[in-house]
Amino acid sequence: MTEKNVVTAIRDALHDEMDNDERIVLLGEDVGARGGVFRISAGWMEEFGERRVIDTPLAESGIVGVAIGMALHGLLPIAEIQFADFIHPAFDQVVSEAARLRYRSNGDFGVPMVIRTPCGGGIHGALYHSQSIEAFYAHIPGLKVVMPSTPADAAGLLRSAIKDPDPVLFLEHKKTYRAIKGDVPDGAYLTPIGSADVKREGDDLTCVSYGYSLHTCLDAAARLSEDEGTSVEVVDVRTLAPLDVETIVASVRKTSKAMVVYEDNRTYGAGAEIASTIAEQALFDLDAPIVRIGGPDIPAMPFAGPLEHFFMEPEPDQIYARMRELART
Amino acid sequence: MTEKNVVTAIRDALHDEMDNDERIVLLGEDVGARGGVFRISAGWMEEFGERRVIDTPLAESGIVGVAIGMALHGLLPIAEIQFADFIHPAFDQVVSEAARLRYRSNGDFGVPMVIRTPCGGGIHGALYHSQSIEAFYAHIPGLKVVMPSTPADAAGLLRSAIKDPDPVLFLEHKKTYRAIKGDVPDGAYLTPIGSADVKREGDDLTCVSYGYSLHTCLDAAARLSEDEGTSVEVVDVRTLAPLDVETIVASVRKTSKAMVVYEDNRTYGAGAEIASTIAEQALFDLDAPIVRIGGPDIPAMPFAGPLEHFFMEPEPDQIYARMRELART
Amino acid sequence: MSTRVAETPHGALGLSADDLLAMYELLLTSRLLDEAALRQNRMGRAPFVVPAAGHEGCQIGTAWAMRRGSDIWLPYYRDLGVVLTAGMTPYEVFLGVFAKADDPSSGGRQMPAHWGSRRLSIISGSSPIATQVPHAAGIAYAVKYREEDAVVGCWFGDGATSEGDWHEGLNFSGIHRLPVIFVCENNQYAISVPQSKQMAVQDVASRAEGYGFPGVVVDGNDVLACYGAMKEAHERARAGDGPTLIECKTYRFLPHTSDDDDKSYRTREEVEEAKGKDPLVRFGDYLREHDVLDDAIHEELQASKKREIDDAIQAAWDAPDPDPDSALRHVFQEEGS
Amino acid sequence: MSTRVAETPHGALGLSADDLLAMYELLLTSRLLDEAALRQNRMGRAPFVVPAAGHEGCQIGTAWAMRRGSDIWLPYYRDLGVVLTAGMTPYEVFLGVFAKADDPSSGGRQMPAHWGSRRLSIISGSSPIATQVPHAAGIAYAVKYREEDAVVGCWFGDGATSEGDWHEGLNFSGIHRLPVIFVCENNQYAISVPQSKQMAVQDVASRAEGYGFPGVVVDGNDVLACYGAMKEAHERARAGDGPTLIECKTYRFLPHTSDDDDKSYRTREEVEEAKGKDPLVRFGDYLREHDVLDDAIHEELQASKKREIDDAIQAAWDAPDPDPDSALRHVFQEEGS
Ligand SMILES: Cc1ncc(C[n+]2csc(CCOP(=O)(O)OP(=O)(O)O)c2C)c(N)n1
Ligand SMILES: Cc1ncc(C[n+]2csc(CCOP(=O)(O)OP(=O)(O)O)c2C)c(N)n1
Ligand SMILES: [Mg+2]
Ligand SMILES: [Mg+2]
Repeated sequence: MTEKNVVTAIRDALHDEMDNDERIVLLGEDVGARGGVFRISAGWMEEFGERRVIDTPLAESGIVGVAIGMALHGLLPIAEIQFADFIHPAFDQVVSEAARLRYRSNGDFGVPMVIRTPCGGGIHGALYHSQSIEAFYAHIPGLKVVMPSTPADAAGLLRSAIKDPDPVLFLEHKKTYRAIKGDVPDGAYLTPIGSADVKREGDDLTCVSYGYSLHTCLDAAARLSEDEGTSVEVVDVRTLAPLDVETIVASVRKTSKAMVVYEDNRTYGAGAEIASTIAEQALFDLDAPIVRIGGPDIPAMPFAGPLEHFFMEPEPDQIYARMRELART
Repeated sequence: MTEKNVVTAIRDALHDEMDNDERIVLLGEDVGARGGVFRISAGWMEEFGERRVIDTPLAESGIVGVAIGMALHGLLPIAEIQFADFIHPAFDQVVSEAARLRYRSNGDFGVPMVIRTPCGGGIHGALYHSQSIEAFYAHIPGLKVVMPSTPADAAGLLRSAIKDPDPVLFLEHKKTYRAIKGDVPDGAYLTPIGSADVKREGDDLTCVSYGYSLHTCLDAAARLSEDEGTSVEVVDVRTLAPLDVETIVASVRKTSKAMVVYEDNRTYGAGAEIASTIAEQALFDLDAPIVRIGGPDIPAMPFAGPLEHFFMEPEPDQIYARMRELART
Repeated sequence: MSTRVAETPHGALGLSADDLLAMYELLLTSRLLDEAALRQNRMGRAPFVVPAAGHEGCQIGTAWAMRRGSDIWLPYYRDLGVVLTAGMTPYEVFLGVFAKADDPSSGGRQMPAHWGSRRLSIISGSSPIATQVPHAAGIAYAVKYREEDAVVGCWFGDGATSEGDWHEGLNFSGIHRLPVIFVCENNQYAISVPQSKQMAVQDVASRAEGYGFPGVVVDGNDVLACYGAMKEAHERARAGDGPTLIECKTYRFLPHTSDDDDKSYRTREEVEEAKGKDPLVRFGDYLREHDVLDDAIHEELQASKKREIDDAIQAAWDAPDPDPDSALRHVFQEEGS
Repeated sequence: MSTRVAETPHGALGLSADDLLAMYELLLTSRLLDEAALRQNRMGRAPFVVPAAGHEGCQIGTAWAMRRGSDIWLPYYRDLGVVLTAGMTPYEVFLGVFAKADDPSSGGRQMPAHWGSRRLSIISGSSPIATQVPHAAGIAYAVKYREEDAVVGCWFGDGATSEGDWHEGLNFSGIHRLPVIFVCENNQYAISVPQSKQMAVQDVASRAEGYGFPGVVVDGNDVLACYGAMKEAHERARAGDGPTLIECKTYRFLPHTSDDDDKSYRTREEVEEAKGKDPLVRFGDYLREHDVLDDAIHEELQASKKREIDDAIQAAWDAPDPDPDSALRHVFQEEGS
């Protein structure tokens, strides 16, 4: 066990994997000399050589498209998109190519690749360095979408993503990078893709979340149990696609109350799938309507402090408040 | 009143609008000499001139990006994407530009444009001429997403889309083009964006759908009332974004049973938002769990007849069967 | 002045009479397959076919310089001649036309002419235009990384050159001097859009300079010219000198696909004039001039090919359809595979 | 031989002494604003700033050929000098730096340096690189469609040229011979990625030929050369002769943004050498040679500009922040607006 923050956990896991497998190459904008804008690959161009740590031209569709080609010919590319907001030009390469190659070739051509990208807001990133993109990508059959919220999960899920025979979109919430610390087991353990995790046990209500919001929920849950002895179970989705329905539904069946919390724009966000799955499978177990909290339906987060704060928290301490309210109904 | 099929209704409305407003230009692949692959603009290059009916290079991001520029400088561009499956290269121009320009400029720059594109399957289009794309686009704040299912709605909504001061994605289900006929009022009437429509009144259960699926639902509802006197209310969503929550919830409150039907891949599809909205707002009105029917989570529709049919109808007459089942619970 | 036997054009390219015959056989097979597939479509047995007629010269001319086994092929949908040269059989082609379970490209999942074959190193292609261009660059990068003696061939039409992916793929290939050859089959139309509305230049090849590698223009109806250009590009690639962009001026004799009607955008005169330059006829004449072909050989070849194709059609037609719920398979790698 | 007074370089370009002084004032203002913004960042009053230092020569040199009022501007984030030339004031710039409600670009919604202004016909720009290139083409199409006497200026860095949108935008502009000028401020890096890893060519301008219009390379530190190239391109555009791609060789003196540290990817020697070619100094020297500037004028100008900037900072700092729930506004056009 070693205490690390999320970005260090990711860096260490990535470094070990590159050390152990010559087939792995890293490609993206500024991943070389600059070591990435978050310094994850600092020094690696010297360590692993320019052929394994590739500074690409400024062209996201090309980055993903080239990575697909590499994956088709024996390499294990890890494509870094500098900010999730800039993955959109590569949407076609992800939807039409990476996610469809195995299917369209009837199983003949697999694309073992990982796309890593920092997402999420609350770091003064404004409209184009704050976006949540999981809802777009979780809806693509053939693509796995992972979003860890703790250092241990980040390392374990990243290793699983690299070993996965199919394309995996690996989402890293920027605000967890340094803010979230935790014990990380030593050794090359794997955290399975497709399994949610109960981060806090409880009986009075189930709160389902992921990414940075999960920590806001955990914090609210802790305060609520101190303040009023309410016991909230907090489920970390961890993998958006494929979604671990069993774990989520089992928790709701136990607590009979559900809330779903996510940072992304509320409407048609990932929380809609989670909430409606609960409604379909656990309707008669519910003692109260499902509470769904998502971000306002405005284009990502404005830059000015007051505006950004409004996005993250339209009402003061809203998650705590809604949790408390739901527990009481 | 004139009876028309969907494609004719669209062509006539589009033609009249172009006739009445010099600012409207049509741009896309093969819209000129070829008149579009569905012949909607056949002869228009001669009629309106090459400057208004523009055959573009094969470049969707460019088509949308150029249209944005036109809209920023006094024109009303209607960009045609030949098939919805090919809009993905333009995803960034839609998400980051068309849908964000007004917001990011604090209201200074609006983008009045329409993107028309034929979507949906069941026409032997295989993996890349059959996709449903509404779930990706309905999740973009700043973009309106419309999907008519009848000739009258198609004409009325298209006119509203053209007059809308903001970008509108206008989705045309290919299978409705010729298969669906109906009376179309004469004159330049407008069908409001953002309002759903009860296409069939009923008391026993509410079936919410859109696009071609709506007709499968209407057909099933008709047979069910004949066979067993069950009265199903069928709501046509018509506009995915902004979603008309009032009409949908009101119907469910009345019937106490809800099913949501859509052709797109089920998981994280548009039906998830509709179902979870019902669960949040009408939970205690529900006598049965919400039934959600979507397409299988495979990359669009395979080409071979048996495979395509499996996608559209995994079980024989499944919508009728599930409707009947829900009515009986 | 030294006295040496005047070398023939094909001799100068290192092609033997047998090579020429084998190439001719491929052109003929492609043309006959094309006609047969269209007949199947007219008979209502094939909902969708993509004609290649007119492109055979540049397809087979360029493809002939590739090596089966070691090289990697990224054709586009019109490349019947390329995949035949790569080793696909008429039977396999018709398994695709009829969307049968054993279709090597996709098991009937994709439209016909969306080529793919693990066995032949033909990378599965999709409908979206130009997406294979960055793939070709990535594969070529992997070839170089693994120090393999392989060359990547990537074919596309003039329309593809307008896509951002085309630009990004060529640029990356130039930067890393990758062993890849880009072949543009310029038939002057993207469906109905004429070249003049696709680009403001005469030659797509003129763009290569901006990516730091050579661009070559060849007459797509001249099989040997296409082969020569590809051969040189292939040598450059193997020598580590990087990519080449080869533009073949060609023409599509038939509509874009069986769904298209080209009368609205091409005059019959234009089409007829192009047919007058038929690469199959021209190559046949060349072979006759050099006593490699005569009517007897041609007739026999044609007859045997027709038989082979008729048998292929029958066998493919009788082959099993995909099992409906196999539609759920291969979204992800399956356990134990 | 006719006897005529030798014409000065600026005279030959039709620039008067007053013009030169006005241009110099802009270069100086840009440089001083840059330094002031960076100080605000160091003081913790501005979370994010984008330096322009080093680019002033090509930004103001090219922008000076544009006409306020009639022409349309699509700058990118580094273009402080361009927007100053377009008419943005230091006060407006700092309203953006401090993300205030009255920031003309976005009301504090975007990061600083994401320029926009209806009043000045500066089209709102975003962070995603090169997306404005097709917009410029579309605006130019509308200009031509509406038969207006306007020219569209579109600025971007070397990094932008790798994006598909750049290719698609230039291609469309060439096909329709649109009144648009593309200016590449080639500072040889996309953040840390050197030109050699962005493209296999020396000159971005070499790509213009592939789009059917001229590409010009100029020394970005030579204000008059930049102006001259832009002036000619502007005349071509107005004459209906279509687009021009102008590549200005320049250099960024400071890190990419206040968040960047350039030591890992640029040697100090390289940076110092570039600073030795400072366009501001060079232009100042030129003015002195032609008796347009002397120390007295310079000192006075500098002093007054500093005062103006200090006042602007103070006023902008005191201006109101955006109202929190205004965050919900302008997603769509509002009723009655
Ligand atoms: C991204 C994308 N946009 C549009 C289409 C529709 N489409 C199919 S083929 C074609 C024209 C291609 O022309 P070209 O590249 O010249 O090849 P050719 O058919 O002439 O051989 C178009 C527009 C597509 N398949 N993919
Ligand atoms: C689509 C996209 N990808 C990545 C980024 C991150 N990014 C911001 S600026 C930049 C480099 C731009 O370099 P260049 O175009 O040369 O302009 P310069 O900063 O050198 O003036 C990058 C990669 C972005 N903003 N947009
Ligand atoms: Mg073509
Ligand atoms: Mg640069």
